[in-house]
Amino acid sequence: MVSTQLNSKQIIAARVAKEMKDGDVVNLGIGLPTMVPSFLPPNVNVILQSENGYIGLGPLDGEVDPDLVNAGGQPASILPGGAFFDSLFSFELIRGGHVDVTVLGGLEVDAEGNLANWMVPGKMIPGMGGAMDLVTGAKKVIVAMEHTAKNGSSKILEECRLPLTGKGVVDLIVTELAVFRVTDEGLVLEELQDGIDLKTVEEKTEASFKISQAILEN
Amino acid sequence: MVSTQLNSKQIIAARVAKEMKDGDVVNLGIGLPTMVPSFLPPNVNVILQSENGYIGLGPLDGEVDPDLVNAGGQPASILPGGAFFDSLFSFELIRGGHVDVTVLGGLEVDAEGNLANWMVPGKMIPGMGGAMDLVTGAKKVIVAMEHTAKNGSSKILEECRLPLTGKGVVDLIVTELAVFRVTDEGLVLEELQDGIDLKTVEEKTEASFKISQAILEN
Amino acid sequence: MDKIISKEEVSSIFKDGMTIMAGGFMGVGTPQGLVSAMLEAEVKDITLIVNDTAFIESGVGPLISNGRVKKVIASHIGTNPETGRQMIAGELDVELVPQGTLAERVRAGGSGLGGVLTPTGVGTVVEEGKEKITVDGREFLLEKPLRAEVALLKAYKADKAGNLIYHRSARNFNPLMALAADLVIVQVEQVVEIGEIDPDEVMTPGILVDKIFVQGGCC
Amino acid sequence: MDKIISKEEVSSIFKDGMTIMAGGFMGVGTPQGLVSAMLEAEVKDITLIVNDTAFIESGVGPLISNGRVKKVIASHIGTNPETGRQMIAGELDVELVPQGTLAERVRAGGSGLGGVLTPTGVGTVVEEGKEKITVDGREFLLEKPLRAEVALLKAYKADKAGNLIYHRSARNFNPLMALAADLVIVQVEQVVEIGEIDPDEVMTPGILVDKIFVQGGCC
Repeated sequence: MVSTQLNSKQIIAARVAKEMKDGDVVNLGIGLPTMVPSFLPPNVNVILQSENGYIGLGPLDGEVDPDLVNAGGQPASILPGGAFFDSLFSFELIRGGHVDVTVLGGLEVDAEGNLANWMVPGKMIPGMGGAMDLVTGAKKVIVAMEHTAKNGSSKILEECRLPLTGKGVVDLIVTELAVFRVTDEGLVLEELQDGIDLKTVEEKTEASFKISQAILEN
Repeated sequence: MVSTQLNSKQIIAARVAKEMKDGDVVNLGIGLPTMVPSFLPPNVNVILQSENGYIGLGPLDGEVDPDLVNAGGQPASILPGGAFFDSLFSFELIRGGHVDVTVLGGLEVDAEGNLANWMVPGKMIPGMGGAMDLVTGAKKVIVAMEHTAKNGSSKILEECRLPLTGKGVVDLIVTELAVFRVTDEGLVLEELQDGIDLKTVEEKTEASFKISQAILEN
Repeated sequence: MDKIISKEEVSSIFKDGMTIMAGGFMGVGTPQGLVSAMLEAEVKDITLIVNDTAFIESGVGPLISNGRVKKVIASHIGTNPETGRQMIAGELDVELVPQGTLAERVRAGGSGLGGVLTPTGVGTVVEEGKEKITVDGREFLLEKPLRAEVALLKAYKADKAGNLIYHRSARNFNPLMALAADLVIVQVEQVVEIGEIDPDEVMTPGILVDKIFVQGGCC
Repeated sequence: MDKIISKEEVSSIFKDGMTIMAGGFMGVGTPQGLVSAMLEAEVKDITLIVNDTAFIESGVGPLISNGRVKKVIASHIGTNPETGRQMIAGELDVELVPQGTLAERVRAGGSGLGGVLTPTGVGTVVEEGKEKITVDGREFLLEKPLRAEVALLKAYKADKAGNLIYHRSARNFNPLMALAADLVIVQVEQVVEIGEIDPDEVMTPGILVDKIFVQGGCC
């Protein structure tokens, strides 16, 4: 692979990819999360679940079938070994803990693992779709988002201000600056992304957090 | 058809058959209820539901398939237009009101439409199987039973003494002596079977009942 | 028991104020011909139960754009800006339901259950006005069943008894809505004779299907 | 990720005191080879979740007859007199559950719901000790989810990814149990390569299946 400069989103997606184990069943939110598979090492194959009713989501491979779209409504394919089912069964899988990892974007995350990513009061409300079920049911919930909003304010807060998508549901937060784990004692800074120093993270993070032993020893 | 003397069970089954409408989805209990289809007129076709997972239950038509049995575990067939499903869906159909008529035997029925037919304290308890769901969910519940127990005591009581299968669930009681409808004001004697007089029914029925206009006028 | 129906007969079914369910996910698996028949019926004040309101000109979107709908129960309305505009203007009542909960509520309505006990939405605005039930120390929302007067389904193939087979991701909400309405109408691409579908491959049994509308005319 | 397993490997999975689910209706759809592997494991104090206890010498019956079971949760035990005898003798704890409720409880356990609100059993002994919830004026029983450590399934065909197809009335409880156990083992009549089963015809997706035991040996 030719080493190239990654942009923020790519840095995030590449780090999220390291959380995946071979054979994991994964549901990816729309946008940034869909970039994750391209950063998986060759020996790690994940199985993608599409909330609209199948296992084995693949990229469009030429022919468009109007009856086969991904959860964003875009033409897609199904890989060998995949299976179709109805929406009820799709969410039995999701709510029932049969999805190993879900990766979603976030507007706000807080120290208690609360996530807000579905509405901003006063703005057009798209609806929560399957996000509330996903964060409630998936075994591991990873929020993949840029560290700060466009105005520079922290998206990692002491307490979410926006309406929640899920309460106490987030396991891991991956940004272009750092990786935080949500624990019973609040946030723990697990890793700094390449070239990022602790001071930068402290300045750009509203929530208080502990620092992992690994970083302290570094 | 050659006119022959029918026995008690045949009289009951023949009368129950008259309750069926063409196209009805019907679930039949084990024993006497399974005799009903042979008394249907040629222009009335019912669709039999088998609680163990299909629509279109038919009689064994030669070849035994160990994977195809009726709710009594006996070899059976599926008719053209039938469909298999799992036990969950089978009881979605049953509980959800998608079965038009169920016909079950009874140990006791009472004036409030309570039915007892699944256990006798002190005796071996077979279990309720699907009976409780059937009487709760089917649109019309017909109890098809002999009027009296072997010792001659009435099976149609003021109040059931045995543990109930369902509370207030019975619509119609068909015996070899009479037909009763369960109404909000208690039992109504709707019909006397051929050759049976009112006095016989009154003597053999513990429950009080009203007598339909049709019988009074006769 | 002929279940096959023309577009005009479909149109005649709809009445003002009806509650209608329709299958589909962003229009995929939505019976576009039945939606069109409903538009032609010129009915109003419809309550619509759908996963999403699709797009302004496709899926169930045209019912919204043409002002036929009084209330929408859906998990997502973001792809149809007309839904959002009417909601903000106070012309349309929108009840947003998490997608898995929507599926469960339709199933509860179709299968005789009293409601659903789901963890989804606990601690969010979704719990507002709802009873919370604690089971073994964990809180669940009691979400109520949904039913409709008419369900509009899309399947790939039917036999004349109404047994259905769906195709790929066009299945979505269709099989569950088949149980949850007083009248079930399906739009299919093809109809085959009874006996031509293997009973093991049926996805919705014909006893649930009242009327079959064949895309592009039948037989 | 080879899921195919030998009978000896199956045997090694079982431990004393485990909770086991098995598909089948009077033995039809019961994985007889897995039951036999379990018998060979010589385990005891098993809690068994099944529709029925089948017959003394077939279905899950031999587990009862051989004294391996401490508790049975089932809708019907009448075809196996040994179940009744052990129950009356106080050797076996039997929890009888209406069949539809049993199916719903297994589904709730497999799909993350807090329980089931069913009208079935209201006003009968089935309601004893259970919470009653009133929804819009009607009473329902709150029936709790069921899960197991191991589910034993029988399917007709699997691909090597574990995608399953069941055959006729042997489907019964198998598809729902596939979601409700920590470890899911299926006995199949044949295994095919990945890609040989049409994704529209899969009845249980392979992600739910951990181990495949091929009747009469594999491949």
